[in-house]
Amino acid sequence: MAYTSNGATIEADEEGYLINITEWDEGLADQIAKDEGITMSPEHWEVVNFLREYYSEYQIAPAVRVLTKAIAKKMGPDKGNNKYLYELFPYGPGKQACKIAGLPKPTGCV
Amino acid sequence: MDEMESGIVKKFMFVNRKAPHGTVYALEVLEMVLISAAFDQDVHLAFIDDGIYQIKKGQAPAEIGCKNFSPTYRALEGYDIEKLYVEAEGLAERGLTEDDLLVPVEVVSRAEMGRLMAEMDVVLTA
Amino acid sequence: MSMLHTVNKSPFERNNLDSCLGHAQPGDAILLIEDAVYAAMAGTAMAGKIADAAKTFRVHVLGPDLKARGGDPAKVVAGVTVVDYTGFVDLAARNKAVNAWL
Amino acid sequence: MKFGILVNEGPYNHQASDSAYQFTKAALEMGHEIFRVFFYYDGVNNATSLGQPPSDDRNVTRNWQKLAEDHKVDLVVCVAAGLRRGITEGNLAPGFRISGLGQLIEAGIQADRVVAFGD
Repeated sequence: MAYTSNGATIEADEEGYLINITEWDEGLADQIAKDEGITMSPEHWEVVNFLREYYSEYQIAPAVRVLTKAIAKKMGPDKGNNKYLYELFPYGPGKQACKIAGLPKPTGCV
Repeated sequence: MDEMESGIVKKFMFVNRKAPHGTVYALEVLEMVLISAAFDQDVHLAFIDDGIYQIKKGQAPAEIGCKNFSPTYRALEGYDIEKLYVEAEGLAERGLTEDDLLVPVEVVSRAEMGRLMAEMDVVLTA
Repeated sequence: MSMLHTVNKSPFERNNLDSCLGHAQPGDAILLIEDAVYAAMAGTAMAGKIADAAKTFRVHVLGPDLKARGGDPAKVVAGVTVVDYTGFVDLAARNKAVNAWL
Repeated sequence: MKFGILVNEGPYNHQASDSAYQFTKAALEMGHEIFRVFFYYDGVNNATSLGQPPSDDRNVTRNWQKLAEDHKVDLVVCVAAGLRRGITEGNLAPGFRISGLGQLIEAGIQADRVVAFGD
């Protein structure tokens, strides 16, 4: 499959993860989110930006359990819990938020 | 699926003895280790022989066109994998000290490493 | 309880055997397979080291791999036991874990 | 006794696959159980349906398939290692299945022994 952003065609795999992660920008994130049925709010962006920072530091997309824990550590337990994160990203804060953040599918899918 | 419950907790040790970049083993062992974190086992990582080079600071494989996965070792702590052991003799042979390593580790002698390995239920060396 | 260590590299090419010998505990079983069987053949520069190792560890060599490489099961280093695949399986079953020195 | 087997190398570059097969066959003949054979690294190439070895050589993929047929051995190919190397459902030999690395860790937990073969 592919996304269209600013007139450019951005290639993605069957599940919608970018083929080339360097092609990501914020406009594309809005586009991917829309395809997933999500309207990006500041709360969504907070998680997406956190994931991008995590990736930039560790070169992996975290497993959802690790993501939840890391968010709790940085933003407090009100946000670092499954209920909050699944409300934002119903198909999973790992898989869905990583897709919107333009990252590879999280390591930790067993 | 993230948490795997079996009720059994075994002592696992992943023994790294190959250098990174020249072959794929280091990268794919790391993927194994990250997955093992979801199973709530007692996971140990050992770096001996050329495996010590996997956690050497300053790796920059951009010019060979390969992914730099060395920062991922620093993510292990967040996965609750905190038992990392490096062999003192191997470090010395390679002219390295603990300061050259990009993650906190416990430096142990070869004899201690051997005794540690002997306690394990599952040992996967690569 | 003891461990089984398998080694599959020729000691003339790689340090797997040395590394194994440096970490195995007294009484552990060591099985030489694939290209490591050259270490068990009598008359090589490694023979002394293997004979010494056989005093501390239970050293075995996989017969089919030895024969494949022109080794004579009757002419292995003193103290080394020749086993077949059934013996390999028994060794794996009788020791508490198997460490393959890849 | 339950064995887990790990195969780390491709079928024709290295003896590892043959050693793993001989070990697995011997263990089954002795009445042991093989909990799972897991194919990782280039070991995933054991599962290709596209190999055509010369007729006077062994067929490693076929050997594994026969064990799966005769003894219901669970032959699992790592999805991530397979994707890297082009082993997918489309060219997977019958008798093998693709699954995650967790299947290896599970074998480590459930089997009495894990025996690895590789380079």
